[in-house]
Amino acid sequence: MKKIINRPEDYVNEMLEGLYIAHPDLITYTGDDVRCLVAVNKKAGKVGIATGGGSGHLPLFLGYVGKGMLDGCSVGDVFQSPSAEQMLAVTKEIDSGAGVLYIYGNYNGDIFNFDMAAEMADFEESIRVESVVAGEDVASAGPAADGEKNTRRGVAGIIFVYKCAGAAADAMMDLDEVKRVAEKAAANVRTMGVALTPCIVPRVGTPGFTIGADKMEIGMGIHGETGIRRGKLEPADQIVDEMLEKIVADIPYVSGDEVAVLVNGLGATPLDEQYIVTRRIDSYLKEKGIKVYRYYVGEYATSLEMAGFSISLLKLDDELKGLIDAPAQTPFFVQL
Amino acid sequence: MKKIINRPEDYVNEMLEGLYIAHPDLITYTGDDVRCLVAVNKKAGKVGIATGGGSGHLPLFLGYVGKGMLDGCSVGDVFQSPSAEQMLAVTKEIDSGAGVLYIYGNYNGDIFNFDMAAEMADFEESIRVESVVAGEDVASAGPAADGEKNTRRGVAGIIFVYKCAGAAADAMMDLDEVKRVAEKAAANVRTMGVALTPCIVPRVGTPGFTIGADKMEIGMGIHGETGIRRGKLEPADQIVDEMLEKIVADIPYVSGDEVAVLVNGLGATPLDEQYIVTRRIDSYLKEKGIKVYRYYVGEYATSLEMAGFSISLLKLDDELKGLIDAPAQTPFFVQL
Amino acid sequence: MNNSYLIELLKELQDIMCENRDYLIKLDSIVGDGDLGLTMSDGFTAAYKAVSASGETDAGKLLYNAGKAMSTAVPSTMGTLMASGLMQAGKVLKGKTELEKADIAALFEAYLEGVANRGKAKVGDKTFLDGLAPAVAALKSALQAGDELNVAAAAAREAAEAGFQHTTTMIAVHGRAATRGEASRALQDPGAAVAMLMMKAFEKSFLAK
Amino acid sequence: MNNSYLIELLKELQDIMCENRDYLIKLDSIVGDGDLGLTMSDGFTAAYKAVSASGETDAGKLLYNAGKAMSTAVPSTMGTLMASGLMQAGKVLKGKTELEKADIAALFEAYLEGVANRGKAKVGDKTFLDGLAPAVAALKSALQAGDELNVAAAAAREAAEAGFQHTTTMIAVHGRAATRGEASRALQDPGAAVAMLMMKAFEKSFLAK
Ligand SMILES: Nc1ncnc2c1ncn2[C@@H]1O[C@H](COP(=O)(O)OP(=O)(O)O)[C@@H](O)[C@H]1O
Ligand SMILES: Nc1ncnc2c1ncn2[C@@H]1O[C@H](COP(=O)(O)OP(=O)(O)O)[C@@H](O)[C@H]1O
Ligand SMILES: [Mg+2]
Ligand SMILES: [Mg+2]
Ligand SMILES: [Mg+2]
Ligand SMILES: [Mg+2]
Repeated sequence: MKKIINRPEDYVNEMLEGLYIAHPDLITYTGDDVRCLVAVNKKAGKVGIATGGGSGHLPLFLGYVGKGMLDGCSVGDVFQSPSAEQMLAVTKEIDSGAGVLYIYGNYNGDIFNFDMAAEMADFEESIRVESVVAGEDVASAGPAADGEKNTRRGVAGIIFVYKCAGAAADAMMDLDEVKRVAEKAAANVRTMGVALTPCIVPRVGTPGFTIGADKMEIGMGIHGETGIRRGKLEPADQIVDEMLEKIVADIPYVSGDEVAVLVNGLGATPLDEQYIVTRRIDSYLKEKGIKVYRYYVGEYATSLEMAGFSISLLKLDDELKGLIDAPAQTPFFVQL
Repeated sequence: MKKIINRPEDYVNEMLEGLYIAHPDLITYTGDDVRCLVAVNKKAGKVGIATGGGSGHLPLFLGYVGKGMLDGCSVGDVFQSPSAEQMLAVTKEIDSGAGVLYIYGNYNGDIFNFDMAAEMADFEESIRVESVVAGEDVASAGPAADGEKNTRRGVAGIIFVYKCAGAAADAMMDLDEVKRVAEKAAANVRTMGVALTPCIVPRVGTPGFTIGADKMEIGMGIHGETGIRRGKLEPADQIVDEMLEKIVADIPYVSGDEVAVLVNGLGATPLDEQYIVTRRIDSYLKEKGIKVYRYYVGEYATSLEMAGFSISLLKLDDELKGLIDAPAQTPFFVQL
Repeated sequence: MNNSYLIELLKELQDIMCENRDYLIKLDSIVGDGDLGLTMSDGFTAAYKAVSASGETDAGKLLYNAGKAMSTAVPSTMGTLMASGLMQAGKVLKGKTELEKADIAALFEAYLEGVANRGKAKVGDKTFLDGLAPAVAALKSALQAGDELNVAAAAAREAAEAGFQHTTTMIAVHGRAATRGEASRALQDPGAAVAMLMMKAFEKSFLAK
Repeated sequence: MNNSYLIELLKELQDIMCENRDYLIKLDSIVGDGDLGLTMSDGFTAAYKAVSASGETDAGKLLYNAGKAMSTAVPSTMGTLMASGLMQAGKVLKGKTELEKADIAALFEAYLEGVANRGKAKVGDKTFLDGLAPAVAALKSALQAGDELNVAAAAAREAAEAGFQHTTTMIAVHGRAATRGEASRALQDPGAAVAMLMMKAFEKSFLAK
């Protein structure tokens, strides 16, 4: 396990301590639990937005707490949910009377704990909480049938939900409106990933899976969940085409649509490669008549030191465009 | 060679094409050569600042072209200098009559070509060009004796030189002043790195060196240049202490000093680990009475998919503080 | 019976989960990520610790607090579900300081309800519910038939065991096991094993007396 | 002599670098990154191509343009140094359309100067200069002694060969080889080998006539 760490047990808390040291102007924590992260900046009367999830995905989840995006985040161990108690502590700290929206990924542990936290917030603190669950990995399951629960995993596309909801809250929309916007963004985003190498959870010490030296796995999840096919590594353009074919057909995105595109590195994939991917995405979408309104390229939701990337598309209307364009400032996301 | 690329020969140009697609509001190229990158935004009468160097270090070098930092950058093949002709093209494009400052790293190929470009700019175009060469890797050589040439390699610390000089030029200082500021920053910065794994130049196809599964190399350069010692991987705190001991003793940085700190990931090292490193840097410097004015943590100067990190310290005075704090907006560096 | 019985029951739960730590790890390693032995032993230990010396006399509050302690200690899938069960049981028994036979049935019924509400799984989905639901049914009908608690508990344990074994006929639709689809059928569900262990502990809570 | 001789000379340089591509790769692989064979063959090919059909009659402009083409094609250490040599020779011969014996000496002297100015190395630093400097000295003294160009060129080639062999007594202080310190001494310098090949090509440029 080649990692620059001290004791694996201290991994998460030491990372958090470093984070507070580096960004004292933007983030702090509530109570005496470094895992309950909240924004320094508070806007009276604004809807609070909280997220949370396991560590090991930086900048996700906590990296988007700041101005114009999220107000708080509870952090679990690597790939483990934080507790309802921690979520509740964050909720209490960020509520300023306008209620709190939870936005998080579609994982059992997170759902159970956020639901419990929402009940506690209501029951113990009389804080109104609403929830939006992001699940947009087209590789993880088919689309939900009418009235059925969405069983898709939430991955990098959640950034778009944060951005839109964060901008809506910053514009002082009320909780119902912020929730509506978050739901719209969540309904309009689709993601798919590909992994080239595994990652190692520090306390486990060995890779979660193995993959041949010349192999890739299309559709793998950000905790190493099985994808849709494992095969020989192909040229970048071919990989992008296969991924986009699945993504574009899903909503579907059609000629005339405008989209925001997120190219997300999983941890060990150089920016160069992400831009090579961007180049192909652009010509693929051009061919389909889909217009790209804005690109985001870089590491937004990682899996420790996994090599690979994901592509997310967000279908835009005028409202979402305005929200995507709004300024934001967090430790990992600055937009003027 | 597990890379998401097409033909290795197309690696650099396809990466650049992706870059222009993603950041059309900030960067473009001059002539018909995508390797001659210039800022979209032009400020009449401002000193132009150009850099350049081999590819494979993103965000270095080209990622800092935009507002408040650099105006142009010529890009070579992976780990290879761009040509004097390309540097000249950039120089011509960014000169607005106030002259041009070259800031680049201390490598033979770059020096020879920038010198040649400066001569051509003077000879063929009557553009006044000055140069500042960054060489701050304390592991690469001893300090230059009086009157001797500095033989240290330039690494991640060059970002601080860009930032200070960029802010000075943006404040409409003249070429001599901008050069003075750049020289001051270059004289006040020191860096040291550690590498855990090698990287693969796409056209070569095999790692530049090998390193045991439980080994690290302290002081390795960003092209895999030999460091000062190879040994068993140690806990993060111990590695940081060894590196800081060398860095702090070098200028030296002393109690009462104020510094800016750059923690730089080399490509495959997760942000979590970089923050664990940040945490230790903070307590180490506190113990020495050195005050940290600002932290920068993330990937600023990489070596493709190499695992490892570097630490850079910039000693500040009031002038440098003001320049470090100035706003900037480039594809990879946004500061409000 | 009063809260000293509930504390005794929580101690039996703690002990059985600790004794079966490796067994649960083994089961969960086959279908999931192998953490179940850790989360159940840590979780029930935290629950017991939180209330064993609290002096709390309200049965509802005691169970609710035990659940909160568990949820804080082990916010994993099963950790949160077990916490939800305890907390729901706490809500239902709130205000009671003396417990009748019917209260014990109500406790497990509420526990089942708490888990079901939280997890939104159905019986037959190959989860914890497939161990606990038949046990609660057996417990209730035994008590309705006039059996003593120790006899009813034995019946509940038997039903839980049968329910656990029966999970090898089901396809998993929740959690990590669900990604295996049809291939999950032949495998025993680790969560249902926890239900079986709970009922064993319940049975033992009377033997110990 | 006029520019057709210079074009002939550039062709010989191109040919010898292409023929010795693998030899230079091998030498550079031992002390450096192994690219020297590629950059010298590509670089001198680009230089020759740029001017061979240009019809340029000014000797200075021809050499300057050849140098610029080389610098654009191969902006590596030796590529840029060789380009600087050609460009400096171009500056010195600017305006000439007819070349005397002394002009040829001036050409190589300027080439040496161009490389030395660019690279700021000294003779003895184990570089290209340690091959070319003795060759230029030998060329000049042979011509001063009244020798014909072909005889003087042979003397220059011999001196370059000796200079190249002599690099195994020196410690590298520039470029990648310098990181080896004392360990670099026993190794032949690849850049000095290029100087030796240049002088071989120079000698051949008269044999061919
Ligand atoms: N929605 C659900 N309702 C009830 N039980 C569930 C549900 N989802 C999963 N489980 C149970 O949880 C068990 C796995 O628990 P645990 O190891 O904590 O999960 P993980 O480690 O995958 O988060 C399964 O064997 C199953 O019995
Ligand atoms: N400053 C210098 N002046 C003259 N020659 C130099 C200088 N530095 C290096 N060289 C020559 O360059 C040769 C290596 O050239 P090249 O392979 O292009 O370098 P690299 O690939 O390391 O950039 C060395 O063998 C040496 O002769
Ligand atoms: Mg598990
Ligand atoms: Mg688990
Ligand atoms: Mg070389
Ligand atoms: Mg080279």
